[in-house]
Amino acid sequence: MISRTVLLGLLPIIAGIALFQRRRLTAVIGMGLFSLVLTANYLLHSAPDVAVTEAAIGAALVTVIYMLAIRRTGRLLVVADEVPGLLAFEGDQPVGVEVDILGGFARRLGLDLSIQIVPHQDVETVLLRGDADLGAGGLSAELDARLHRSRDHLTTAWVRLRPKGGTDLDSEEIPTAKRCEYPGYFSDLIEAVQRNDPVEATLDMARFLAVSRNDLSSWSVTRLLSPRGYAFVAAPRRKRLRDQLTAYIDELERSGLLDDMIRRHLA
Amino acid sequence: MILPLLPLSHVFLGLTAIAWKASARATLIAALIIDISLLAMAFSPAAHWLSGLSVGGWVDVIGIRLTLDLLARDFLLLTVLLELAVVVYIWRQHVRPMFVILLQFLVGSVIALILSQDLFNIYVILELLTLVSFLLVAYDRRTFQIWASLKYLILASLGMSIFLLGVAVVYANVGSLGLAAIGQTVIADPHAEWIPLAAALLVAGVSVKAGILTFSLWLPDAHSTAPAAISALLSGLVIKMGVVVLIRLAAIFPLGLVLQILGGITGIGGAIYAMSSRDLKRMLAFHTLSQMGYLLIGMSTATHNAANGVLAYALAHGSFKALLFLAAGTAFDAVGSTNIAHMIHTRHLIPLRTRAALLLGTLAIVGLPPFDGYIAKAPLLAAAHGWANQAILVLIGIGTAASFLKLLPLFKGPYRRVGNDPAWQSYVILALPILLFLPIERALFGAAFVLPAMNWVIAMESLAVLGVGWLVFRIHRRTEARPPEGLLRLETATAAILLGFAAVYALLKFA
Amino acid sequence: MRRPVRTTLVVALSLLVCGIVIFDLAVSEAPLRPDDSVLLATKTGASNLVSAIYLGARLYDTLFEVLVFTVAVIGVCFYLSERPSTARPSAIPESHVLQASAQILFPLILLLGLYLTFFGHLSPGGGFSGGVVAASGLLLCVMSIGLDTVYRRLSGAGIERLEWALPMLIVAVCVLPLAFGRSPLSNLLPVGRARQVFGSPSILLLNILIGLKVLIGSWMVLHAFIRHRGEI
Amino acid sequence: MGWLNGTTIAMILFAIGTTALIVRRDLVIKLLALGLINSSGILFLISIRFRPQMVAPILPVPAWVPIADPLPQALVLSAIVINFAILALSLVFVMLLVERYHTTDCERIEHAVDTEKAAQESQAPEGDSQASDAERPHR
Repeated sequence: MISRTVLLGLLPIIAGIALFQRRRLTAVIGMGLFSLVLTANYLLHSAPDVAVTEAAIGAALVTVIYMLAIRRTGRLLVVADEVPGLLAFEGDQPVGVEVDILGGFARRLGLDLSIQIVPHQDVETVLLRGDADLGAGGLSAELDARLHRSRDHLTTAWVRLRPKGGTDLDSEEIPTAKRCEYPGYFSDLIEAVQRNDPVEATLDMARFLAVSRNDLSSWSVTRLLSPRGYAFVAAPRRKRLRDQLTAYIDELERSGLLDDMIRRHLA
Repeated sequence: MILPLLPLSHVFLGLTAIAWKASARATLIAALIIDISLLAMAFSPAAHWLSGLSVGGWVDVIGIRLTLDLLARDFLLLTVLLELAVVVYIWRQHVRPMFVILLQFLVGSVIALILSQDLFNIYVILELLTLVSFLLVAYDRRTFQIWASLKYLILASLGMSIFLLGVAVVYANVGSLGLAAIGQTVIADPHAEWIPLAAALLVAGVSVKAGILTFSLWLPDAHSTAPAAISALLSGLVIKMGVVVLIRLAAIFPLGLVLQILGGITGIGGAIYAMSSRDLKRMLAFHTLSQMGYLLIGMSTATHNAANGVLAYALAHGSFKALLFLAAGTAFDAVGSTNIAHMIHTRHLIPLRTRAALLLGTLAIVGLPPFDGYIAKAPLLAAAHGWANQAILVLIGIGTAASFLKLLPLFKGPYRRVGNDPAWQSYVILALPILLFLPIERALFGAAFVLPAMNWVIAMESLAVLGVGWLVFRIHRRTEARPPEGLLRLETATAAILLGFAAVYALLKFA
Repeated sequence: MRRPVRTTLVVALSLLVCGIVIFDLAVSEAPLRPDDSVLLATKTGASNLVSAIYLGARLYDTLFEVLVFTVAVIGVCFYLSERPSTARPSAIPESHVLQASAQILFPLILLLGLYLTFFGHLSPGGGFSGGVVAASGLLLCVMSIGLDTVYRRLSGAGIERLEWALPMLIVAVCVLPLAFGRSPLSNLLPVGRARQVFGSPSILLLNILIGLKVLIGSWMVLHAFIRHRGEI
Repeated sequence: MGWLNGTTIAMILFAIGTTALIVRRDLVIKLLALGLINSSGILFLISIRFRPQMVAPILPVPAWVPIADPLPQALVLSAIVINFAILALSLVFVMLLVERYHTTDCERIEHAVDTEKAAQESQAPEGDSQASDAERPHR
């Protein structure tokens, strides 16, 4: 009687804990454990046939299938827009300084690196929604206070690109630019410049270098003051991740690997 | 005695086809032969010989009982009709054998369900039906099909576990799962404490499968994204299986008020969504919901004629909805879209027979007098008592007319012969019941049943509804108001099922 | 709607549904009918009453359940087969401890599966659990000697055809009594002495067929999942 | 502790399952929750007419000892297998979705499906290309 009560009471506890786990693998294992306890309950309810079937199917087969289907390792989900040199896709492979840093960092944590391309303007929103762990792709401005900014890995400056003949801004207004600004994906901007569409944009150095491979004679180019550093940004409540990343970048710098990476991709 | 053979023959055929990799056409021919002999058996004068003790002659309390009653015959007719039409429709297409095999399983489980008189047997067959239609919806493997299909499976499975809870409550109080035994227990003590809970669980569970708002919010996505032949089967046949179970439950439990309210919500809600949808297949899917309203209102009226009217309308709806879906599929092949505006723009590219089929289906569904939509609706209108029922029926009619009037420009000229219409024979098969519904009904339900359709008051009422529908259509065309699509999301749909259960329970317990 | 509000509402709704059932649940105190069960036991010859119902009085249900399982296997194979698989040399990472223990456990588990299948009508168990247990034995085998070796021995059109032919055979066994003038889905073979392995031959036959079918079916499902491992 | 019986626990499990099914956004966890809901139905069916002194329905049982009702137990065997079938198939479909969208987050998938559908409706229907915007953001 007492054992039956205890085993019954255990069920909701295990199920509640298992289903509200952050990691899927833990949840699957928790539900496997739940199935085992359920089997014991069936035995105590004088239903040995059901117990045998539940043990074979619910506890063994189902758990095995889940374990086979889901990825063993977790994922480090990074959102970024493409920045040639820092983080860009060549075919299917991401390459760049930030990719190297993040790849090594993910390997250290034992995670798979998964990069998702979103427009630069949306990185902040995606992170605040909690849909990704890290933001990258030439982030140099101050972002929302709830996000955690890692240390810089490279210094940069901002460049303002305007079609010639437009209204000129006062130089006083220039430092108010808070971040890179351009419409949509960076690849769209490149296409627009190639088509000679009159677009306005505020760009960081890496993006500007990529854009300047095209003919910029019909644009006026202004270099903004206040050099900044490129950094990564961690989602709210991922402060520890940020600290680990900062420590990792420190380490790279000390060992000279960071300089190697920069030379390899940006020389 | 040999009743279990009816579903098992289809199942056996499906298994044979997969084991020996039979070609699709050979399987289809064998299926048709089986169907014809099934029909002959079911409608032969010796049919009473078929029903008997429970399957296998086991103890009655534990065993499973099957019967071939009027309801089963009616739906058997619908099943064979739709299978025939779909087989003809896909005959010229290149279909993989897997499609045909799943089709056999689908038909087999449908036949098993309409014969079944046992609650748990119904549960198992409904699950089989869910799984098979789940696989069929995503047959083309487009991602939105896969997502619609997965949503369907999750919601249907939640519904079925609610149904299972209901089965448990019934069994704990009756000690048997046979519908007859349950009915006797309920009649012996109609105010027993367990009845509201059991009825609410069973009704909520099966409503998820039956296309009833707010339980079946998966339906528009699944039915509008599936391939045309599958949509026709799902909307014409599979959704009716939930209705079959509801009819059987309504014969046991006092569900009048619940069915009336659910019918009102389903019919009017479906019509409102249909009015503002711009895609033909999506509109048809929403109309599957709105037409369920007719069936529910009919079920809530506990008269003999209303009960027959429900069966007749299910048959009629199956035929014209399948016709519309099949024609929409051909039209999609011709113009590459089912967006209504686009279809109207490129109407000269749609084959003539397909346009004729769309026209016939439209006329039938809006309830124009000589067609089967009207003939089947008439007994329901005549039997509906109380202003509420009448009002709901009229409102559904207006909504249906208002949304289908959008299609009218599709039937204007030019009439040129374009391309060939590969599947026109299937239209003929489905057009037969639409045009010849009166004799079919007379043969099935007797002469008294067709009288309301001859009544000129009811005919005038239907025409008036059409007229009002036209007005509503003109007014609605100018507004841009659209009902929220967010309701159809997975989370909302899940919550709606739970909320619906609580509401049904409250109605049964306190009203 | 904001997230906390939504979560609270959902919890309240779930609790409402749960509360309705808990507080309105009425169960009649009428006694069960054990006579029926005992009668059933003599009619089928199975002393495990659950088996007697599962493969006797409600064989019709079980038939559809076998079909559900078959449809699941069809679906898994159909939807996973036409996709490129994650080609990995060895499907499951093996450690030596695991390998050694798998070799010892494999025959034991297979034996357990056989026992469950063959004594399903006398003691807890039956074809379904027996088949699944044997399939998990095969999984252990995969861990110890690798997928490719097992797959080479257990693949080919023959196995697959057997998977589809077995439910046909089960349906046929159920319908066969018709040939002897009895109603379908009744006992095919005469009942023997109680509490003997061959005391209820029809149930034993069905258990063996179902066990074999489920073994092959689960193996096909497992194999499909092993090949497409770790994709979520 | 009379209230702590199988049916109560089963319904609590049901509530936990539905909560997780709605609140959690990960599809795999949704499927686990669905499995929990189905299991709760099974536990409910097993325990609804169970009394503590009952023994397993395997003969021989002395005449004076009450037997646990074998019928629900037989029914439940079917239900367990059905749950397995549902799980295996839905997991396959989740795999297909993940292959396409590289996420198991339900809201993101719904969003991607919606945009894909909208793109399909707006694009000129002649080109029946399956490539769409949804492919792009994920690598």
